Amino acid sequence: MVTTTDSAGREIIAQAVSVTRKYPGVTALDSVDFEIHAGEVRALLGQNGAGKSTLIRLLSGVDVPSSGTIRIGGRDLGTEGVRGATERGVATCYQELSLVAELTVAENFFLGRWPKGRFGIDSSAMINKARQTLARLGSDIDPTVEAGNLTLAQQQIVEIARALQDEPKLLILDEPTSALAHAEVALVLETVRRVAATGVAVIYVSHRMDEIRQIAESATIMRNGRVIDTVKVGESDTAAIIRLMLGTDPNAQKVVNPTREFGDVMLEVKNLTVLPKVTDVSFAARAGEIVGIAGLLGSGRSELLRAIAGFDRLDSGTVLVAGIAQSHPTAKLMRKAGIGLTPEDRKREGVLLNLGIDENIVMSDFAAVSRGGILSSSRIRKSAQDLAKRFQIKAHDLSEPIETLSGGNQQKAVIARWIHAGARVLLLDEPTRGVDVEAKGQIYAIMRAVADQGKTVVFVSSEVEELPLACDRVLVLRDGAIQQEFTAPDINLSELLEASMASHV
Amino acid sequence: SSTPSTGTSTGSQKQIRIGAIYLDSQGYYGGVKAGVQGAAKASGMNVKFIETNPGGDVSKESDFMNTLVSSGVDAIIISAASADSSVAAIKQAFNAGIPVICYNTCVNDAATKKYVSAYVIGDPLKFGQQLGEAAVKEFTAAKIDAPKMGVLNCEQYEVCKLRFQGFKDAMMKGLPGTEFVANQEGAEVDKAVPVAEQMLTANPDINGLYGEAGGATIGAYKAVGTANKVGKIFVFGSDMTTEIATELNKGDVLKSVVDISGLGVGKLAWAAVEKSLKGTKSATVQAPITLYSPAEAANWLTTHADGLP
Amino acid sequence: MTRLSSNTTLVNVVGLLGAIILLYVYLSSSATGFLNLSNQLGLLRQAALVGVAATGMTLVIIAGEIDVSVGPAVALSSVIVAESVHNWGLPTIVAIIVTIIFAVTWGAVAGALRARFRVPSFIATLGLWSILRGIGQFWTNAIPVPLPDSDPIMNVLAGSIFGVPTPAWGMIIIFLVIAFVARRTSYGRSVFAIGGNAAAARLAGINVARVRIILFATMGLLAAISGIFLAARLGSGNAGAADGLEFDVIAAVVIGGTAMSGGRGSLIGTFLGVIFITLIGNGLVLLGVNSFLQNVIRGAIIVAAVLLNVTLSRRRSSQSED
Amino acid sequence: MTRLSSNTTLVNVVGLLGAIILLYVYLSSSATGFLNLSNQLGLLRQAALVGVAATGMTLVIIAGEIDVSVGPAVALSSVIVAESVHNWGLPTIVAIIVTIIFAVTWGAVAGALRARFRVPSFIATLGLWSILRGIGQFWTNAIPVPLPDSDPIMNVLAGSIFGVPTPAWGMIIIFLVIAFVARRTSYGRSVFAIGGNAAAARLAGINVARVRIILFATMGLLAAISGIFLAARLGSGNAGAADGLEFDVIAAVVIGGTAMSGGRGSLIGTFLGVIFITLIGNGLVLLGVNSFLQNVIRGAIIVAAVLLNVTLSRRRSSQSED
Ligand SMILES: Nc1ncnc2c1ncn2[C@@H]1O[C@H](COP(=O)(O)OP(=O)(O)OP(=O)(O)O)[C@@H](O)[C@H]1O
Ligand SMILES: Nc1ncnc2c1ncn2[C@@H]1O[C@H](COP(=O)(O)OP(=O)(O)OP(=O)(O)O)[C@@H](O)[C@H]1O
Ligand SMILES: [Mg+2]
Ligand SMILES: [Mg+2]
Repeated sequence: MVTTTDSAGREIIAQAVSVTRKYPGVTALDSVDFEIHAGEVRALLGQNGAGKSTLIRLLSGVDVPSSGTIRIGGRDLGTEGVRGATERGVATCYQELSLVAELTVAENFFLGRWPKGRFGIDSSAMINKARQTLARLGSDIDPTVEAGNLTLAQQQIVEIARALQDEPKLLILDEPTSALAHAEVALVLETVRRVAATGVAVIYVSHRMDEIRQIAESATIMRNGRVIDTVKVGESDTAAIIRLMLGTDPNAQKVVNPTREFGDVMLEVKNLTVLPKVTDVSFAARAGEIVGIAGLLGSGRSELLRAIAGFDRLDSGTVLVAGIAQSHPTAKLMRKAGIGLTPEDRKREGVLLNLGIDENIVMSDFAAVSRGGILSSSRIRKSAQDLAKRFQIKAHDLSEPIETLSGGNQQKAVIARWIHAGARVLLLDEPTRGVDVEAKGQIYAIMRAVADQGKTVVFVSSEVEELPLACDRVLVLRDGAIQQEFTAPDINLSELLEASMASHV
Repeated sequence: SSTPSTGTSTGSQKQIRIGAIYLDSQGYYGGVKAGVQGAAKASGMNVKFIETNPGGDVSKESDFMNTLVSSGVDAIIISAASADSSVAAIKQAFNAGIPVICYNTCVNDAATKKYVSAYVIGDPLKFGQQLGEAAVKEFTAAKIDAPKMGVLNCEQYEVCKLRFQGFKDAMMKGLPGTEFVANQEGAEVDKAVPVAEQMLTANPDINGLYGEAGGATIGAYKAVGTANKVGKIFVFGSDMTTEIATELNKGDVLKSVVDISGLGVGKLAWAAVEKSLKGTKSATVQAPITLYSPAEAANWLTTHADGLP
Repeated sequence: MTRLSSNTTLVNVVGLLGAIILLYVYLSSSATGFLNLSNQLGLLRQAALVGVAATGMTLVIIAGEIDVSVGPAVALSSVIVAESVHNWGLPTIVAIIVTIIFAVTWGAVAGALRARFRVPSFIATLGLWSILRGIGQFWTNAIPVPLPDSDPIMNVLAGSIFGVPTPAWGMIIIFLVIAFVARRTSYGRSVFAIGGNAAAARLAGINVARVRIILFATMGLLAAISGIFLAARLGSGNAGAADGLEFDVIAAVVIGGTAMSGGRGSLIGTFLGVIFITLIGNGLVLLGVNSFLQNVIRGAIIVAAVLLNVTLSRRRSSQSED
Repeated sequence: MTRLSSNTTLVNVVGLLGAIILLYVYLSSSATGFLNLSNQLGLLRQAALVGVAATGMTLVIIAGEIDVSVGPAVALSSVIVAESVHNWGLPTIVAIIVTIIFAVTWGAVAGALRARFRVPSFIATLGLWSILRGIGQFWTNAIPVPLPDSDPIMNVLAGSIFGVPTPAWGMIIIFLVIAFVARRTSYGRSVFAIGGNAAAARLAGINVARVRIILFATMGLLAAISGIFLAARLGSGNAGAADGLEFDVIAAVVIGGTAMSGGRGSLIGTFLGVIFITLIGNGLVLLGVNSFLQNVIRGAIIVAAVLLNVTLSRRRSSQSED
């Protein structure tokens, strides 16, 4: 007989029994045992590539184990797939956003199971139900607009609402907040709490410890495809959990050294406008300085960086690099002037998955690794190896495709690209998004090392708590302009948050 | 000073609209077009041509016919794409009271009698036959009584099948030992050249090549040159062009070419149009089929200096 | 519901309508015989050959796929129906069913190659293009296969109903059906979902492979219908017919505003696209434009129309680079 | 560096080599004259027409684009060079330069339509296909434009150098140059980068638009070269020549293992693909197979080859769904 309750008498909703999942070359899951009960909020923790998303894909029927069994509601899921899991009450928000941009919100709500009326799909029922469910989450998103016209945060909320609409027994959220700002995060957490209170089991994946402390009662920690331990969140301190995740001691994170000498002004932005989001931004950053930019999602930080790097057209304003003005910056001009931008969406805009790690690093300046217009293998190898060493990119062969690297190491390669190009100003847009604790620390260190060589770093992050760890100065972008400025060591989290949100509260 | 045409005053002539359907995009139809338009101009009438080229496709031909008929043209000249499948289209024009003049190709005999007011015929059977007879003569003179023949065909068009029929019949009659050892498609010259080369490779004992159309002819004599068999393999070709006439003039590979002058057919077609506008049917008009030997090539070149066949 | 990309579609529909009206104004004054009732009905008949296949092609392109085998598929269908009657002696109605079964089967095979074996649809249908044309020509020796003169069903298919050509009725009905399918059925919405984001569609439990197979099987069905109409009209099956039809069909769909990148498109746009290119073809002939020059103009018009579409719709959507 | 998807490429190259060897073994025993030196040289000459354009097409497809205008581009190039000599009386060398300038220009225009105005390359080149064919036919009235018999340059181009046909030399040199460009120049690597992820390539500072324009301009250049060789060989410029060449060129590239989805491919694969389909064509003719049946076989082979490629490369890479 299969057990369907735990010792406390709570029903077991979903179970993985010695499950292994092998992909060519990797064992993503290695005889994993896992179970979750009704009404429980379980955090799933682990470094990038630990196997969290893989476990989730198996539980939701997207993928099948190489060996072992998945039981949902006490029965083997077998090959019933997504539909089978859905029928038994599993609802999932995947790590990659899975809305169809060209369909309306309401249609996305009922993706694949549109309600039938007398004349085909019953659209008014669809729209009403979607509106109701969204309202329950306190959202007033219009169900008749195309999903592609929503902001990322709104899309995330639509996904969560969609998962909740048919009262699931198990709700799985894979990094639902990695793209969200604080106000929206609070909304999501509140929703999770409410849902759990009705007896729904929740699996919650996140790299943010503070969120986990707020909602999860227990946490399952994974490492290298294995379940290491399941602990009560209330009884374990963060350092202990991180130790379990890493398998080693976490190096204590140092707050920025306040007494620094900076060089000349390297980057100066004057009255920059990129309609509609950025209306009037001015600031200056010096050589050797790391300047953070805080702001809510949609406050226009990405637009600001893209405009400075010449990818978006300025509506007005000037950008000066090392004192030389560029009133009509183009990507080519700004690259020549020494500006490098790493985009926020690493997978879609950062890495070239079909090229080698070495080429991903040197592609920003092929001329530097050429002889007489012809690429030189030895120069490419040398440049790539130097940077890989400096940036601690873990790879045994740099000519392997970059898709073999973990997210954090991919991000390091993208940053290294601009060091290779000799950039004097690095604009880093969310370089730590979806990156594990260890890699985050390394990225801070890289930023510091780069700054110490006399370069300027502009660091955009939605995880406000990391700004004080890395920045000499933090600017707050709100309503299209810089509203406030904090200088290390007086960068205070709550003040930062307050400044970001002021007009919204 | 041509005779004034009937029913039109010299001052403001009524415009006559003629639909012209060319079978496909071969140069031959350029000759027909020049012939018919030249003759129309010479007649002094105010003629406007509405022309189309269905590329040998009966479905397009049917569409075009539909358009021509419903726009009420005064007459239609056509080289029909198919003996049977073009009947519906021609019948449609007939029913609308528009005279149809076939040239080059037409529909089957029964339908031609019923619906077509004139047929400028270049009988493909005879076309092939005359060349076949020339080939018999040539082989007999060379004392080859059982020649092995290769064919470069254009058999996606029905008319080419008939050309081959005529050629084959004449050869089998004159030299019953004749054997056709290879038959491959090569209507366009760029395809015909390599195909002919390969044919000679696969059948090194071939004595003669028959090109069913202009491109095929060029392919055949070029392949003989490449294979270094000049003087050993005879080529018999169809359709004169500047290139073919120049080659024929040399006389060592290309032995004879059969041709129906496009210009000539065009002139005859226009004559038939003029007649039909007056309401007379002219039934079949034989377009002269001309067989050219090397000796006559130079003359062709001078009379066709502009290259139009 | 589904005010699908309503702005772009509207701009496109209005633009095409405008262009069609301008063409009508221009052609009625300069092309003799253009406004004749018989020419107008003939226009509808011509539009049907392109239009029937264009309905299915719209869905195919919305799903992010392409089918370049339309022309040979129509030609071979006309051969099958004629052979069934002429050589196998089947009753017409059975011959029609046989033709449909064959065409749906090869369409489904192409779909399965795409869906199950991930052969890009361009390649799968390019192969089919060569195979189907070859089969038809080899089978018939490129000689038309005659249909009996007096077949009543074929006569209806070749003729008119209430004065409107039967193929035009066929086209209009198919447009209405496919437009309904596209907007109001799960299958239709799945096509949009797959074209917009196939991975998301799969995660939502949509059977992506099945939808793709049905898409191409439908193309087979529509080719069979067109082929049967064509055979009825010509009184024979022709292996060489409908040459280059795929060009016109794809052109009509993209002129109608369906995006080659998938996810966006409308049947009403395609309908106007079909009318537009049929008008252009008709007008060029009636104006007496040199037939070779017509190719030049048609090529230029399709590029210009798509250029306009892309530019207009870009202005309204976010500047997603690729 | 850049052992690009080395496993897949290797499997593909080995597989194609195996197939080519099998074809050689089979054809030498069953097709009379196959192994003749003259047939082997003829093979090379034929391969050149497909091969020259296939080099550029490989880069185009790696960049995630397509060019379907190859056939008409080659034909019009042959017309331009012949007209330049025959009607305008230009010296041969000038005629060649003029032809190249024209072809590069129309290629660059197609590229600009794609790069600057986001017209999908399939549509832009489909339009070009119709336009170029129409221009050639309109200009020449579809009548071949003869070249003078005794032109020394044309004779060299039509003949052989050291016993090997000149076009074959041309093809080999172009393959070496393009293979070098693809692997060892920043332009070549940019092509791979754009095909892999155009947005990322742009943000990494690659001038995506310029690369795309150059890609299509190169296709123009190669079409001009093929057209000039063709004119030399046929002794005339033919507006109707190279019909369906795009089919063979695309087939050779995808048989050679280049992915239609972009980002992956190799020139060595394409070279073997060109040899493979030339052998098939040659063998079918030598074996005396019915020419209509040849279409069927060629269509089936391209689908089968791509099916095999896709299946093999999928087994080795991660199961990325789309
Ligand atoms: N489809 C796949 N094909 C091949 N390898 C895969 C596939 N999916 C996951 N992997 C590999 O399996 C391992 C576990 O991946 P998984 O996505 O489960 O990690 P994760 O814990 O969710 O990481 P993250 O925090 O970055 O989301 C990784 O090494 C990953 O590269
Ligand atoms: N062209 C676009 N297409 C799709 N999404 C976009 C586009 N531009 C911006 N976004 C998304 O909209 C959200 C808000 O826009 P924006 O980038 O201006 O704000 P931000 O303050 O930089 O946000 P973030 O905190 O994500 O960096 C971002 O998460 C971004 O990913
Ligand atoms: Mg994950
Ligand atoms: Mg951003």
